Amino acid sequence: MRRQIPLALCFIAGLFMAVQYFIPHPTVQDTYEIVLGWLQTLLAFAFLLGTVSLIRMHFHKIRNRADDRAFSWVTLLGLVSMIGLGFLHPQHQLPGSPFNLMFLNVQVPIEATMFSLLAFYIASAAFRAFRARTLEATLLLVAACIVMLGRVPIGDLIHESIPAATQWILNVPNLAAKRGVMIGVGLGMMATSLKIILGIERAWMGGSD
Amino acid sequence: MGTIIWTTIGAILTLSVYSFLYKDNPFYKFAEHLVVGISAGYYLVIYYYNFIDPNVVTPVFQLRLGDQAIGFGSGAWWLALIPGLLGLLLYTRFFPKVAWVARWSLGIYVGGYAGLGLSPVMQARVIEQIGANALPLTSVTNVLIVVGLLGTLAYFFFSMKHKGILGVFARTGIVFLMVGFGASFGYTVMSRISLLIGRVSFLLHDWLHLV
Amino acid sequence: MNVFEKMLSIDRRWIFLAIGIAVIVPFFFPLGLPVVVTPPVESLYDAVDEIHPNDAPLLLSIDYAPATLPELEPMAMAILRHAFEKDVNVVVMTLHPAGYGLAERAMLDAAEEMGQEYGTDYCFLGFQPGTSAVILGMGVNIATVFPEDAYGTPLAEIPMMEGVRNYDDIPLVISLAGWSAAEAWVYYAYQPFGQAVGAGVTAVMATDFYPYLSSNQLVGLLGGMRGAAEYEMKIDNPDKGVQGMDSQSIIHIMIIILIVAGNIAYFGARRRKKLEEAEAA
Amino acid sequence: MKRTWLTFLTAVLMTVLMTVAAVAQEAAPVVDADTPLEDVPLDTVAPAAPGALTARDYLDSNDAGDKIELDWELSPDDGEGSCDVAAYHVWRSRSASSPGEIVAEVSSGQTHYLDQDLEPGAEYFYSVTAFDGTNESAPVVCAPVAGRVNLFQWSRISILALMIVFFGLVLVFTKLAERGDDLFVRRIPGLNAIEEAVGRATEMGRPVLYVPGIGEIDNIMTIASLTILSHVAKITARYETPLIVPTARAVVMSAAEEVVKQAYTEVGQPDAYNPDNIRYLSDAQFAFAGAVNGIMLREKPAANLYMGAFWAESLLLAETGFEAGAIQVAGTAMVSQLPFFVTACDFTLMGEELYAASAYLSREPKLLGGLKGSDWMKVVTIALMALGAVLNFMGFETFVNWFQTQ
Repeated sequence: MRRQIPLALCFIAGLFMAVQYFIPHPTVQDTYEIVLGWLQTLLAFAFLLGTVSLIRMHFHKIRNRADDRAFSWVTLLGLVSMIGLGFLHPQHQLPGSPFNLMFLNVQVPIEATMFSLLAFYIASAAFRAFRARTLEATLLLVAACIVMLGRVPIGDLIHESIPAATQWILNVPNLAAKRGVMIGVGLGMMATSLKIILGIERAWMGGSD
Repeated sequence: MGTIIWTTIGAILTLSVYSFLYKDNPFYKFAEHLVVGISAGYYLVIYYYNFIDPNVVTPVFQLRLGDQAIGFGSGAWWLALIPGLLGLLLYTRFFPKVAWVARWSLGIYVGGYAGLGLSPVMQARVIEQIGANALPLTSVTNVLIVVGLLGTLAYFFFSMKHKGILGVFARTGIVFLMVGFGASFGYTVMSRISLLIGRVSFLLHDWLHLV
Repeated sequence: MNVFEKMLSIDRRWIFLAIGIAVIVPFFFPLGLPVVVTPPVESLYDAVDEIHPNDAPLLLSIDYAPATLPELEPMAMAILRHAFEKDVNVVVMTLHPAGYGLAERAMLDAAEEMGQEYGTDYCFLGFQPGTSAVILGMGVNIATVFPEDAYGTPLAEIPMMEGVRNYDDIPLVISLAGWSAAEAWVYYAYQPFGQAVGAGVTAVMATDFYPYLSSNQLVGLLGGMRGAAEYEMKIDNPDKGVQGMDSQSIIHIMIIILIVAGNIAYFGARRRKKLEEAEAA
Repeated sequence: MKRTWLTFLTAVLMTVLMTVAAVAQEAAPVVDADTPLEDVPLDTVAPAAPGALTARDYLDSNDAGDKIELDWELSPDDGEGSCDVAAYHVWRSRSASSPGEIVAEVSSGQTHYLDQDLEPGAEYFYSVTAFDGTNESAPVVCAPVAGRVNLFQWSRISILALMIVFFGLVLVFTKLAERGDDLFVRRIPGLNAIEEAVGRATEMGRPVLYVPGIGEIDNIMTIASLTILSHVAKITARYETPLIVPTARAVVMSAAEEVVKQAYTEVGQPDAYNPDNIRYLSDAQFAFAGAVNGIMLREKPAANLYMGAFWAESLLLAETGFEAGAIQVAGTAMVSQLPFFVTACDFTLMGEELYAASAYLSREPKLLGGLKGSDWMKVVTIALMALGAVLNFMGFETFVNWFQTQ
């Protein structure tokens, strides 16, 4: 019951989704669309599960009077206000609705700024980690420098062949390496998928009982 | 007026995140915790209206009330109960005694996506590559691409020790890999810096109107 | 501690500060680095330039979301300014739900700046969900997909839309997108209807779009902030794109200097250490 | 039969006439663009008929047998010659005796039409004519066709074929492994790095941080990561070092809980397991990254392991981790993030090494079979590429085209 049924369901679902790709028959394709809808709905339920975990965690912190419990309140208030605005305002997705304004002026700036922190981290990584210690490391940093120069106006100014060299690096060595990695990764993915469907790989089930 | 207030809120939050570059501080913690809450709420609403409502709630309730079906359309109303039921099973994990029931839904989910991925991966990552790499060795470029590809594949060959001819190829593969990584690094830098420029422009132009 | 070791142990916050300054300074003191205009940008510019003034409109689909705004908004502004300057009518729309406010903002800013009038010189159709269906539908009849503009006026009552029925009456479509929308325009407007399509995409995406250009499925292409900068140079109106190029150039050079400096410090310190060890021995 | 010949002869005659006319016009002085319309003589000559027409059942991914695909050759007057084709008319009929009705007008230069919403299994007769705006050419006809409901997507046969080969290899090696054959797999260098990192954290008395990426449980990298997590958890359980696992997906979190609890039990340290250390932080990418950065600076783990699917947050994590002084080992198959991990971390499992590591660590012979199968599939792939190159070079492009499927 505890292991056999989930493994059987996994096998059936996996087999059907793999095989439907080759069968254009309407019955199969219509079933496929229904099952795909189920999978997407499951994803949404799994997301709600995360929200429940989040609420539990912060309640826990507040109840245990953890040091930074004030920030747990911030999280919970943010969550509750977004849910409230989303469900109470019938046209929450329209521009200018409070839900949308919160999204655009609170969530978007914070996430975009966190994303842009990368520019700073790239610079510090360049200083401390790009060391020409070995031939491989030297190649990496030389290629990075050429491509960086070839993509901005100053590259044209330094030497006219830099943009061309950039294009060559992207189209020849970069292409060859990317394709090799892609084939390897693709095979690894397929082998793992097959093992999941056949019930050989069971990491997703967690424990053993 | 409303716009100014919203822009100022956005600007203060932007600066709070940047303050992390100096060191961890309450302003950053505030922004960090706020975005966790806000985004959880945002996605909850979006997921509900885009998946749960059209796939479960609407078909079940509307059809039972005798209205036109939406969502699955052709399916019977009880078909729409299945994803709802499977979804609810996931919540058994909060009750340790029956937590294992959640695996039923997980099995369908994991198995379904594993099966769904197989053929597209085979097509995009293997078959199309065969077509693209069946290159006659008639130009330096083609020779380099083929050598690079063979080298990279040799590097990812696990069944033999990297010695002899395989070792030579694997070494070549590493060379190509590193040049490729350098190139990705270089061109990703450009996009990331554009983002930073965008944020600075938001602060200086949209908020302070300095430039 | 010698100079190399000092360099190596530098607090990385100095580096952050330097990057911050390098981004901000060009906003106030532009360097005006020459931006060379490349053929894909040139041909998009020409395509817009050839549209007859006050006649069949340019359709500008502003399909970007906030995340890719810094790279793509300068393109929208440059194209709108170019069109308005030449008195070319413009129809603006969006295929991205989050693009509504962004598209409207770019359009209104440019129109105000160039003294254009809503309804006779430009109009805004707003957002419709269902990317491919929208594009295909517009090929048959725009008014069935967008019966009214974004503000509720029926299309028939908008003066500039008189005689504009479908792609036959639109000389050029330009899509600005950080996702697959630009490809969708190629697949669903160019291929079935032969509609001329141009695109503006992010720097990371641009490499994937070159094949469309060489097979003439796209009339022109703007890639990343650099593409926007080139277009701004063409219309002689350097703005955020060109400004961005200054910051972009400076930071790229700074990163390269950091790499070199890091290596000098590392090898210098290592050599010094070896020498000291040799002396001690 | 007679009619076809007649059409053909007319077509040839017309083509010759048109060519002569075209040449004559070319030689004549260029007509000014604003010549009045009245000067153009009324067009009474029909264009030449289009060339051979073929009609066949169309196979798409949801095939109800209601579509038929038509292809014809351009009329000699289309583009070349006198340019006298404005459009092609597609005619459809249920009987051979009448041409039926026009179902489509296809613009000149096109040679393809897809007829939809037909009755599956019914026979249809098609013909195509060239049309110059006033006159219709003689029709070109083809054999009757019927739409069929297909059971197999023939255009995807090459995918199926290679899949059978690959899965065959995987299963054969898995069987060999189960039978006890010793399958050699070289040691993956990154694995030592993981053990060293955990060892150092123990010496320093500080926790180990394990980030299983931000992929969902259906992401194959996440699955591989969970296997590696089980291995890491066993080491930390033995050393009694705290193990913090932040996750971005609730389902991954519950799987991680199970995996870690199980590992602690297997090593005989069930009491050392602390459920508070397996945490769900946020589904949003940068909110998650921000929160993990917070953990690194506030709880000061001495070893950071990043294994799984990562996007742009990779460098945010790795640089903050470096600043916090942790030893870092990463592993991902996300090609775009590898450069950042390679530069910022002490060791990186690249691409397929992530899957290989999980198979290697589990030490289960059954999982090694997949690795072996992948290796030999690489050899097959290379052989196919080489064969394709040779055949292409010799002019046989069918082989390579066979792989270009949709």
